[in-house]
Parts: sequence; structure tokens; C-alpha cells
Amino acid sequence: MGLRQYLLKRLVHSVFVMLFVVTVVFFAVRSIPGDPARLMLGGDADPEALEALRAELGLNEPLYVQYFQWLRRLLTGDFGESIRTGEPVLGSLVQVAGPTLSIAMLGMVIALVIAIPTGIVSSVKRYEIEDYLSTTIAFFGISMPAFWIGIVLILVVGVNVDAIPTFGYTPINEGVGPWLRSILLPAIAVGFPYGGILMRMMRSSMLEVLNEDYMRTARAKGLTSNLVLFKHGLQNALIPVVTLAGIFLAVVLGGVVAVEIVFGIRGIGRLLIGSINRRDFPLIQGTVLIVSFVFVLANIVVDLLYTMINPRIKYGGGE
Amino acid sequence: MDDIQRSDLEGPKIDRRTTVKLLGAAGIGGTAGCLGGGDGSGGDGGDGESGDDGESGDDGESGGGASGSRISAGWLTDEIEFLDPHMVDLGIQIEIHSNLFNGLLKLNEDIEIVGDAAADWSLPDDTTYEFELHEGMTFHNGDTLDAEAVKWSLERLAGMDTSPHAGKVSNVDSIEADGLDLTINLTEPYAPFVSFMLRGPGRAGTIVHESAADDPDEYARMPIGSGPFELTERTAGESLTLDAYDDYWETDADGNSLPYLDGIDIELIPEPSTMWSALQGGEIDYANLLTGEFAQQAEGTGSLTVQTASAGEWSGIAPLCSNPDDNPEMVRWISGLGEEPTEMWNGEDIPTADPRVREALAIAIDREEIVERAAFGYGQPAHTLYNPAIGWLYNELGEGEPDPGFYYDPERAEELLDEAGYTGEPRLEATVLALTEDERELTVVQEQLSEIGVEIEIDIQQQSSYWDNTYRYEQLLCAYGGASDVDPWMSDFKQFGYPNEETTEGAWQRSLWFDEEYSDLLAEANTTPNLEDRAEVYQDINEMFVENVPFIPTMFPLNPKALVSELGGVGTQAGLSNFHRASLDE
Amino acid sequence: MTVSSRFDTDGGRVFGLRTDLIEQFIGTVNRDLKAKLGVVIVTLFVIAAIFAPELAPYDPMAQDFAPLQAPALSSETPLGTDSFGRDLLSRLMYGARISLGVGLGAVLFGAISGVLLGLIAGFYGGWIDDLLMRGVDVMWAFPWLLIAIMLVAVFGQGVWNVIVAVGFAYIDDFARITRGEVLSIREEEYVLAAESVGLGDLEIVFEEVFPNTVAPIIVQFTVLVARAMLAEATLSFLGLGVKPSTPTWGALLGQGRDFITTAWWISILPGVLIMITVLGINLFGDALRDAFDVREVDSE
Amino acid sequence: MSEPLLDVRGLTTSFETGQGRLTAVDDVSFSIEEGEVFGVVGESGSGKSVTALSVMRLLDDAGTVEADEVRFDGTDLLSLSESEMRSVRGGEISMIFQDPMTSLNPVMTIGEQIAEVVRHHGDVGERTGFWSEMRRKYVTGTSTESRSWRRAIELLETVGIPEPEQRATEYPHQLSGGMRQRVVIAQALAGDPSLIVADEPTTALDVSIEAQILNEILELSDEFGISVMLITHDLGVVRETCDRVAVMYASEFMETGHVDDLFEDPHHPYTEGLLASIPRIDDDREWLSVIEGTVPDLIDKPPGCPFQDRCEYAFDLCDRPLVEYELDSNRRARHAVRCHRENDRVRVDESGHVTDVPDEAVAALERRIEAGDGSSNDATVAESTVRADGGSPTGGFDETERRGDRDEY
Repeated sequence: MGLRQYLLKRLVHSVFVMLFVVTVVFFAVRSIPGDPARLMLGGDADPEALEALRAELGLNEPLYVQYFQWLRRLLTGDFGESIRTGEPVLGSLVQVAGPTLSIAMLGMVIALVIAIPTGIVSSVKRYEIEDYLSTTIAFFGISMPAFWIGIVLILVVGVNVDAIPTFGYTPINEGVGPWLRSILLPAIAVGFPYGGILMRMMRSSMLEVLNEDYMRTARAKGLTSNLVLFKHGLQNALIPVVTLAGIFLAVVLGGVVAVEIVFGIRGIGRLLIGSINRRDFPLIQGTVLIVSFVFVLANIVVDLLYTMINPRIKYGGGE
Repeated sequence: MDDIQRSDLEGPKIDRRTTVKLLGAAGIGGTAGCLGGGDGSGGDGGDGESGDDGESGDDGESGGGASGSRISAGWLTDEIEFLDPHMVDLGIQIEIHSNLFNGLLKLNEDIEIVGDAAADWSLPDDTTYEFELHEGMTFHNGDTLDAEAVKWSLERLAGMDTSPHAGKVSNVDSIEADGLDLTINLTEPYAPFVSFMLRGPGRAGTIVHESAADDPDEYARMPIGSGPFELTERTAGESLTLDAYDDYWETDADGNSLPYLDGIDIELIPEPSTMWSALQGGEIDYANLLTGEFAQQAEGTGSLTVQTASAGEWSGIAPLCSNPDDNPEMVRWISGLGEEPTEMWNGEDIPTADPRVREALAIAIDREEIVERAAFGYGQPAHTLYNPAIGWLYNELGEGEPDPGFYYDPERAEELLDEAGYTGEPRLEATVLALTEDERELTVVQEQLSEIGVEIEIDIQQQSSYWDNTYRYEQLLCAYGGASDVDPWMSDFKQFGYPNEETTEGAWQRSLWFDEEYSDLLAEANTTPNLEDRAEVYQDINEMFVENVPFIPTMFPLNPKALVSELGGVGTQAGLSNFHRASLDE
Repeated sequence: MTVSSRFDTDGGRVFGLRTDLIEQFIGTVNRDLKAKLGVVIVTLFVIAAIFAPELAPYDPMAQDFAPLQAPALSSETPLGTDSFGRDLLSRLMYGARISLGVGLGAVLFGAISGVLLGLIAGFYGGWIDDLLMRGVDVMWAFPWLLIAIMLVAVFGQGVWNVIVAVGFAYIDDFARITRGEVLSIREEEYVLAAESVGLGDLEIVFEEVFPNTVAPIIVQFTVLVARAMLAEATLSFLGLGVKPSTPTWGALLGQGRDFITTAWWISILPGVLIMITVLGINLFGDALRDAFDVREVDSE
Repeated sequence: MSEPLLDVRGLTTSFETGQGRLTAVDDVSFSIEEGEVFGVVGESGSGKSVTALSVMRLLDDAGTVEADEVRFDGTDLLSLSESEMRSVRGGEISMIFQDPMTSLNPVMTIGEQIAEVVRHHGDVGERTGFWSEMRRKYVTGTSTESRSWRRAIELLETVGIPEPEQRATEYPHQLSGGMRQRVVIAQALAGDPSLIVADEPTTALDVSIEAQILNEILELSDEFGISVMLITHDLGVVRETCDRVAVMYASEFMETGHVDDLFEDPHHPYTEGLLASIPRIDDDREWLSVIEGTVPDLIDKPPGCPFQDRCEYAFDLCDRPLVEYELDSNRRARHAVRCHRENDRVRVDESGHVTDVPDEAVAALERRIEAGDGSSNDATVAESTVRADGGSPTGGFDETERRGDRDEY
């Protein structure tokens, strides 16, 4: 199967997964108690006012009619408007995607940059001080909830280092420096547990690779130990790590939600929780669509990456 | 109580003495009695109580003069849905639109009702209000603000069926506009009317520009007002940018034009702890609300000022007083859910239908302890319904110790439960429906009630489900409260009145306590313009209230606001955040 | 996470449980200091949880002390009090109960559902397999936080919601592992033999196939219990967890956050306990993994 | 006779394990002449591979290598610095491992796997620094214009791989088993070595291509004048290919000598047993003979002959440390055996059984032991059956390593 064909197949499959998710969500959120009209009118709204607003919002239509209306608009790229603010859903999503993705990406970068070298060092220096030190730190990483790390970071770093803000997000177009500073602590909070997981994986995977015959072959060729490790070992050791790294993206995204709240950053997580709390149906649907899109996309990227670093695999799996 | 004459209610200013009577400046102004330290709160006096200390002159301004600069302010919410004053009912939004709009009247920083758009006003008789407007007022788009504009605004409200405030102008008979002269005729004397015309808590009298009719959604998002600041930009769920309106008509005593600040960048911060870290980290200069635990911490720092004021807020627990299925018609109307009332209580015992049980619960609660443990002292015990912001009534009923009222008496509570036949172990079990913000208070209540053998489970729900479920009446108890209530009408008419679709009385009944006699008394009070007479009616109302316990009041929260010490002149009366005269010391 | 076993599937298998697994585990614990540490921690906390009512000095709900008292080992409240004046030590001990319980419960929920799905999918194959595994794919793309929020919206806060919401996310893990194991095992001779003597599907699945999938599942189980406890903490922190005033470590931590600068102990102590427990469970899980020789990494 | 290419004296390699010290190679001596094919035969776990790896200094820290001398082409390998040793590995001495599937890197093109040896050991003027190599690997790829790549293609052609340009860009999994091993051979030739250590080069292959590969190795080594150390468990292979052979059993060399001497006149009971287990066309016995018993535990190995428990000729002296007995040979090569039966003073009957051990035999032995002469080239052999299906992939070396990383996850 060629790359293009494979991608096409994966995309079609993904579209169905997303459609399914979003359909479930569409009916699920409407079946839970809570009336957006009441929330808009401040809770103690008068019954007549409520009725009028519900009619205006089209909430009195039968569910399937609402569903197909929404779907039809979606096909034209129209995500609808937020019930609560009247703003286009797509705009809100674009707006919140920035901080969340920034944090998640930087968090992953931090995790990778730390986990991969330490994982390698730890496996090479097995049972030595470097190994004990880094496995201990990794253990701490996987034993703390991300948001708690965030809280501790605010306490320790944020309050003492003026240059690092403890709250809010600065978009990248206001300068790379301020942007980086604004997402540094949240990214560490997200990246640390993730890094711990990755480091442990990297270590065990590398240990396995170190025992492989081809590593002995490489040494028998007279290569330096660094070359043996990084030229011959690294890519092989990364193969299982990449697969699992993708799966753990879910963990990262879960962590980002709570971390966004700790740092007062309005990202996808806060938007999702807020929109559900407010029964802002179009916004919930839009957010879930985006989240599942990110998941599915990440899955495809991981698969491609996996195929790339593992020449034994053809597109679509199988050897 | 001194009689308040009709002339006392006339412009250009209702003096402090009268306003105190009217609105309970004690609460509004923030000298809040039981609060830690009688001298207000802030560790450093300074402009801690800008209202009370009276800064200077009768409009109380900070000495800064015209020092242009911007400040950044944190708002404790995740979203500002509407800024159309006719739609707004939440304090957090009122606080913002008080900076964007003018009302006919306003509360100044010395807690006096003064003219806002109205330079002066008079009451030729009990049902006629004549206002004389300032000259040269314009909306942010340059349109003139004159009597015609005010008339349009009031008529728009009267004609709206989705506004929660339409009822406030329902007895306006006619409005006449002539240049700067505005005359409002009421169908009958209506006591709360003056307070309805206030900018801020009055809501109804806030002047809306006619573009609101063209595109209501857009207006609710980016309203055009006439206040010292205009909303120039907003990002949903994130921030609002308020810039000084250059042609704002108002000046300070020295003739400098207002406002001093160039603008305010409002950040929406939904988490109290985030607000606190933003304040500590210097990312914001002002926090519109700090929860008690952080206010306490803020007072410990040298660099922050805490100002507190009653925002006319009250909280408590509504007990289910009758089986919803006994009055299906009324319950269906109240709930607005389009559902038949629940039948789950048919044939079931509803313990709270027994007034003795309700009283037992009401007196098993130690309100002083709630204030201390749950609110860190930022509140006042609520022995009855009427909050300190309704000064004339609060004071008349006995200030902090109303008579009659609910006072902590666990022995008596157990006797009452014995009498009512609840002697088991536990005596009673109940679930209380609540919102996140009620959690601390109910945690204390839960422990207090368990002392008399009543076990309650706290069911914290998200706002959306909470609002629906309160009207499903499936729980015996429901945490409930109100805010920005500067007139008793705001606290009792819709909440405890006898349901009436026409007048919207009783539309918010949580307790399903239906008493026509009580309703008659409320009607009498509302049409009694003379405050002394009205207060007397309220004596009777209060007695009925305490006797029947349709509601178990717990606390009148005070809302601590925090300012960096360089910031002064913020008007926090009645829980507002008025930046008209705010300035930064360089 | 993909886990595969390198078990010799034809040695010493007893119906239901394999006694050699237990022996191997004891062997590992005897050899490995980390494994010992893990077992000690887990045992200690399980005991504290089970006997909390007997061991805790006070009622965890009673607001009998001055609020926000700092820990002082000599005082009445050795670990300090929370913002309501409740004894933190007692709350932490009761908290162990619910936190561990939720962790176990959630994974149990995920394991039972997932193992069943995996057994069915793997054993029957064909369209049943396709259908079930596509379903599992969808579950993976479904944000579990959303499920938690919706459950809370419908049923309100509570222990069971947390268990279901957290456990839901683990169904796919267990389904995949079980299916993988079943696929490799079902071709083994003894299963074919069982089929040939005419045992019913159910009998084969439960008596022949399931016992051999136990090892990787147990290992996965411990890994996830640790993660479930972290998830519970996150949910409680977001207000989507247990009912207020129910002491769980996550909830305590969340409540303490507001006092972090003035009363660090309220959130730091439960945080540390979560950390130690998760650490212990992970060490325990590592020991199991060694003992059962299960690889986290599915190499070719 | 000129100095041998490789001369190993008293090589002992041991591993520290949880259960004790495992002696994987015990006091082994041998030499390999230029152009010679030297076979080491023994069952799996006997220490053949570890012997080779010890010489190459490819054992990791877990293994301790001691030797009186490991002299290659006049240089003492044990005294070389690590970087000097690196230029020997893959250059002067290259290796061919057992399983071409696992010994080739699965994520590198075969062209690059050969070209990198050329770069490091040949004189092609391409940079071999860490970053240059990393860039080549992860960023630019190997240039098909480079000299090393072209040399790799030549080598592929040399080992008989069709369409070498195309093959060079492929990955190991895309080739058949035989092709892969040819690639490994090309890789071993790439550094222009004077010695190739081939560790079970055909064990993992189909019987049908076994012969081809062996021929390839032999022809090429002959063509380029390369010595070969052939490690195998297969006596048939040894007979076909080797000039001299050593029989290894339980970490010791039991018998060493010219292949014809060994096959026609085996002196060690283990060698005898081994030979008896090979089916021969001229053999009319119906059943192959099998040596009873099991290999002794190499951990804390007791002194004395490791084969004694299984030896039908075992006698009193077998408990004593082994020494080497040199035998007469009608060929140029030494024939040496480590079995006390060969003690001149020990009397042996027709069947080979010891009939009498005079005191002077014991005394002579004691003198040799005291003189430290126990450490010469000797070969002992043993095992029940020679497996026809290939040696076990796990030698003592692998076993140790694997045990070590059990607690990794």
C-alpha cells in the first residue's frame, strides 16, 4: 500500500470514528439534565422568558432535526455559534487550541528531551549511580498528578522568580520569549509525569536493544561506543517507545486540563469543562470534535512515525 | 426610625442619612460590623475604605488628578455572557456594566443616592417622578443622551419578555420626554422604584442605546453605553478591554475630566487560587473578588489592600414545604421545565413540610460559626432574610440581631424534632442540592446538623443541572441565595410570594410554601412608599417568615476585593467596582 | 500499553490460578530490595485503609479544632488541621480507604469489562472481533474527562461515578491485552485439544484460555491502579470527584490548594501520600512484572 | 614456522553471577596460522563464542578476561588501548555471527552497514566522527556516490549478490536468509581483515544453502589470504573445511590437532563420543551412540576433568587438574590432548580403559601441575549428542546477560 493510499484509508476511518464520537456526544449531552436557556437568563429567569429563549435557540425542535441541521452546517465547515456567547464555535476553538497545543507540545518536547537521554544513560550505566538517580526521579514523575506539580511549581518557582509568570498565556505573536515563559511552568507540570513514563520505557527498550546481536556486530566493526549506541541502538530502541508515546498522548491531554486551570489558562480543557457546565451544546460538540481529531491525528502521526523508523513495517501494519 | 419625607427622596442628592436608611450603608459601605476589626478590613487604612473615608469632596475622589495609565483587573468568572444591562442579573456582570453605562441615579462613594444621568429630580406626587438630565451627555458612538433616549430605554425594558427586570417597570404608566426633562408616571405608588433606577444594583434604570434593538446579540456582546469607559475589544472567556471614553461628560471637583485611567484590561479568572497567584505575581492590579481564605492572606501582605462591602447578598437553605404534586398547576408554571411535577413524594413523608422541623433546622445552625469557619469572617450571620444592604429595614428589624429571628439553640431544635416525631438515629436524612460556591458553608452546616442527629448529604451540582433540579423538587433541601438586593422586594417577592403568572410573583419559589396572607402583606409593603409604614408592614412579614420558616437563612456574605496599594479611588460600594475615579500612584 | 507474556504456557497449570506465579513472585520479592519496598508500602497503606475506623484518632468529619493548625507531633492533632478545623491525620487515614478503593474499583471495572470484551473478540474472531475492536478504538478517541463530567452531570458527585469514569478509560487497555493473549493462546495445543473433546465455548474460554492471560493482566492491573489513583485526584481537584467532605487524598489535596502559602500541609501531605502509594504500587507492579516475566514492550 | 597470526595462551574468562562465579573459558590456549582455517567445535554453552569474544575484547563489564598472552600479528591485544583495539575490530579481525537476521541491524540499509566498515577501516577519506556519522544516519543518508558506498556494492557483488546496487538500498528483512549471510560476509570482508572469526555462520541457515555459504567463506578467505576461526558445533562442517581443530567441552579445550588426526585418531573420550555420534556412510551400526550424562555446572567449577562423570574411562587421576599431553603426529600440526590417560606412565588396555596407575605417574603429574604447566593447549570434549538442528542460541555468555536484565521493567 502506498503512502497516499494508506493516508486516505486512515483518514476515512478517522472521519467515521470522529463522527461516531460526536454523534454520541450530541445525544448524550442533550439527555443530561440542564437547560442552557435557564443558565443564560441567570438561573432565576421567568418561565415565559425561558420559553421564548428556548424557541429562539431552536432547542424546542425534535432532537433528530437539530442533529441533522447541525450536521448539515458542519459539512460546510460551519461549527455553529456558541449558545452562551453567540460567538462562532470555530473561532473559540482556534483561540483555545493555541495555549493547549503549546503546552502539550512543549511538555512533550521537555519530556522527550529529558527522557530519551536519561533513559539511554540509565540503561548504559545500569545499576550505577546515574541509573538509580534517574530512575528515582522518573518514579517521582509518574507518582505525582500533573496539576499538583503545577501547584508546587507556582509555589516554588513562580513566586520567587519574577520573570516566570504563574498565570495566563501570552500568544506567540506577542513574542517568542514571553510565550515561552508563559507556558514554561505548565509545560513542565505536564511534561514531568510524561517524561517519567517515557524514561522508563526508553530505559527498558534500550536495555533490550543493548543485548541484541546487531549491537555486538556493531561493536565488532570497531565503532566507538557512542556510535554503537546512537547510530545502531537509538532508532531500534525508539520503535516501541514511539508506539507507546502516542498512546500516552491521552494522558498528556488529560493532564493539560487540570494544569490549565491551575495556571488560569483558557485552553481546550477549560473550554470543554466550561461548555459542559453551561450546556453550551454547539461548543461541546465542536470541542469534542477537535479533541477526537487531535487524538486521531496523533494516532496517524504515530503510525507514520513508526513506519518511518521501523522499515520492517509496511503501511497499515504487518510485516 | 425617623420618618422619611417624600422630599427626602428628591434630588439632586438623597443625603447619606436617608440613603443609609434606604440602603443600609452599613453593609454597602463596608464597615460591616462583625468583620475582623471594626475599622473596616485593610491592614493599611489609606484608601482602604475609599467610600467611607470619604476621600475628599462629596464625590470622593482620589488626589491623583489626571494620571493616565492602564490597569489590569481580574474578574472571578469564566465568562461574561451578557453586558446588555436589561439582560444582566449577575453581580459579576453588573460590576462591569456599571463602568460602561449611566443610570438615571447612582450610589456615590459616600453611599448616597445621587443623580447619575439625572442632574436633579423631584416627586410632585407619590406616583410621578420628574428627572432633569445633565447636558452634553453622549453615547460612545457620539449619539446624544437625552430624555428621549432614556424613555426609549425604559420602554424597551417594559416591552421585553426575556428580561429578568421587566417586572420592575411593569407599573410604569407613561413616560414623557422633552429635551432634557423626563417624567415617569406610575400606576400606583411603588416603594422600590427609586432603587430600581440606580445604576448597578437597580439594573432597570441603566440607560441602553437604541442600537440594542437592531442586533440584540451583538449588543449583549459589545454594548454601546455612555459611561466613562467603552468596551473596545473582548475575547470570549478570556478578557475584555475597556478604554477611557474621551468625551465622557463627568468631571471631578477640580474640573478635570474623568476617568483618570486610560483603560482597564479585564482578565476573566475562574479559579480563586489563580486569582490569588495572579495578584501575588503582580499580573493584575485589582481582583474583583477574593474568596475568604485569600482575602485573609491578602490582608497579611503589606502590598495589598482589601476592601469589603455587602453586595446585598444573602444565602441559606430552602426546605421543601409541600408536595409538588399537590399544586401541579403552580409548580408547572414555576419550574418552567414543561414537565409534570414529580410524584415521588406522593404517599411519602416530607419532614420539612412540618414547620417544627424547619424551625429545628433553622435554629440548629450556628451562624457565627459559619461566618468564621466557612467565610473566614467575611460575612455576617443571617438571622432573618433581609440583608444589611437594605439598611432601613435591616436596622429597623434590629440590625445584626433581628427580633424575631433564628438563633442557635440546639436543645430547642432537638425538642422540636422530638415533638414532630423524629426521634430515630439519625433523626432525619436529607440531601441538599447545592453549587460549588456553597460547599464551604454547607460543610459547616452539615457538621452542625449532625450534632442534633440530622444527617445531610451535600449534592454539589454544576450550575446547569442545579438550576433544573431545584425546580424538580426531588430533594428536601436546596442551597439558595440572592445578590445585589438593595430592596426587600428583590429578596422576597418572587422567592416567597404566592405564585401569580401576571405579576411574576412567586416565580422562583424553591420552597413551595404557598401563603396568600403573606403575599397580601408583601403587596401592601410594596405600595407603601412611606418607609416607616413600610418597615412596619415588614415587621409583620418578618414575624410570619420566622414563624413559618419557608427559608433557612445562614449568612450575608461580604465580598472582599483586593487592590495593589498603588491603586486608589475604586468605588466598591454595594459590591461594585467603579473605576470612574480610580488612579494609580506613580 | 501493549504487554505480552513470555510464559511457558504448558508448565504447572492448575485450574484458575497458577501456583507457580505466586512462587515466582515470592522469589522476586526475596531477591529484590525495590520489590520488598513496594510490598511493604502497599501492605502498610492497605492496613491503614482497612482499619482506619479503629486507628484514626478522631472522627474525620468533626470540626472540633482550631482551623489551619500546623503539624506538631506533640499536639492533639499531630498532622495539623484543615481549614474547617478537622484533624488531618484522621482524614488522611480515611482518605486512604477511598483513594485506594476508588483506584482498585476503577481498574476492576475496566478490567472486568475489558477482559470480557477481549476474550470474546479474541476467541470468536471474525466480525465479532472487528466490531468489538473498532468499538474499543472509538473509546480510545473519546475523552474520558468528558465521560466523567457527563456522569457527574447526570448522577452528581460520588464514588461510583469516579470509579466508572476512570475505569472506562482502561477498558481498551485490557481488551487489547486480553485479545492479544487469547489470539496467541488459542492456537496452543491444549485449547485445540479442549475443542476436540467437545468442551463448550464458555468452558474453554474460562477454564483454558483465561487462566493463561492472567499474568499480563495482573501486571497491567497494578500499573493502572497507580494511574487510577492519580486520575481520581485529578477529578476530585476539578470538582468532578467524590461528594464534598468525603475525605479522599485527591479531594484533600484540592481543598488544600487554596491554602498552599499559608497552610502547606493540607495539600502537601496528601500529595506526598499519593506519591508514596503510587510509588509503592509501581514498585509492586515492577516486581510482579519481573516475577511473571511480562514485557512492557512488545518487540517483534 | 613463522610466528602465528593469533597466539592465545592461558585465556580464562569468567562472569560474576548471582549464584557465583561462572567460568566460561577455562585456561584455553591456541594459535592460528596465516591462511589457516581453525575450527573450534563443541556443543552450545561450551564457551566457544565467549572464547572468540574474549579475544575481540567484546565482552562487557560483567566478564573478566585473563590471559598470559593474546598476541595478534605481533601485537598484544590485551594491552591495546580501547581506541587501538577498535581499529583491530572490524579491520584486522572481523566477525561473522550466527544468525544473520539478528546480527544485521534491522533499521539500516545493508549498503550502509557495509559502507560504515569501509569508512572506518578502509582508506576512503570520508569522515567518521560521531556527528558526521549521526548526520549520515538520521539526516542525509549515505551518499550513493561516496567511495564507501561504491565499495560496499563491489563487496556485495563479490559475495555473489545479484543486483548489488538495488540490494544495497534494501533492509535486512527484505533479503532471504542466505542473502543476509552473504551480506554479513561482505561486511566482514569490508575492513580488509587478516582474520575472520566466524561464529556458527551457517547454523541459522537452511541446510540447502549451508554449503554455499561455507564455500563462499572459504573461497574468499583463500582468495584474499585471510585466516578463519570457525566456531561450530557441527563436526561435519569441521571435517569439510578446517585445517586444524580444537574440541571444546565445558569451557576447556579437550583436544587440539590437525583435522585428520582428530577424526582418524581421536584420543580424548569426549572426541571419541562426539565422532561416534556422527552418522557415517560406512558405519553399519544402526543406532548412533550417545554420551550418557549431563554437562557439569560451570559455576564454581571444581578442578579436574569436567568430563569425568560421563567418561567410561574415568579413573583416579581424573580429579586432578588437567594438563596437556602432546601426541605424535604425522602431520605438521601439533596434536594435543588433555586427558590423564595419555600420561606415559598410566597403563591402558586395548579397549582404552586404564588398568594401572603407578605412583610415578601421579608424581610426574604433580610435578607438572606444580610447574604450572597445566595451562597448555588441550582439548577435552563431551556431551551426549551433537545436535543436528543447530546449536542453542544461548551460550553461557548470553545466559548471564539475560539473567542480569530480568528486573528491568
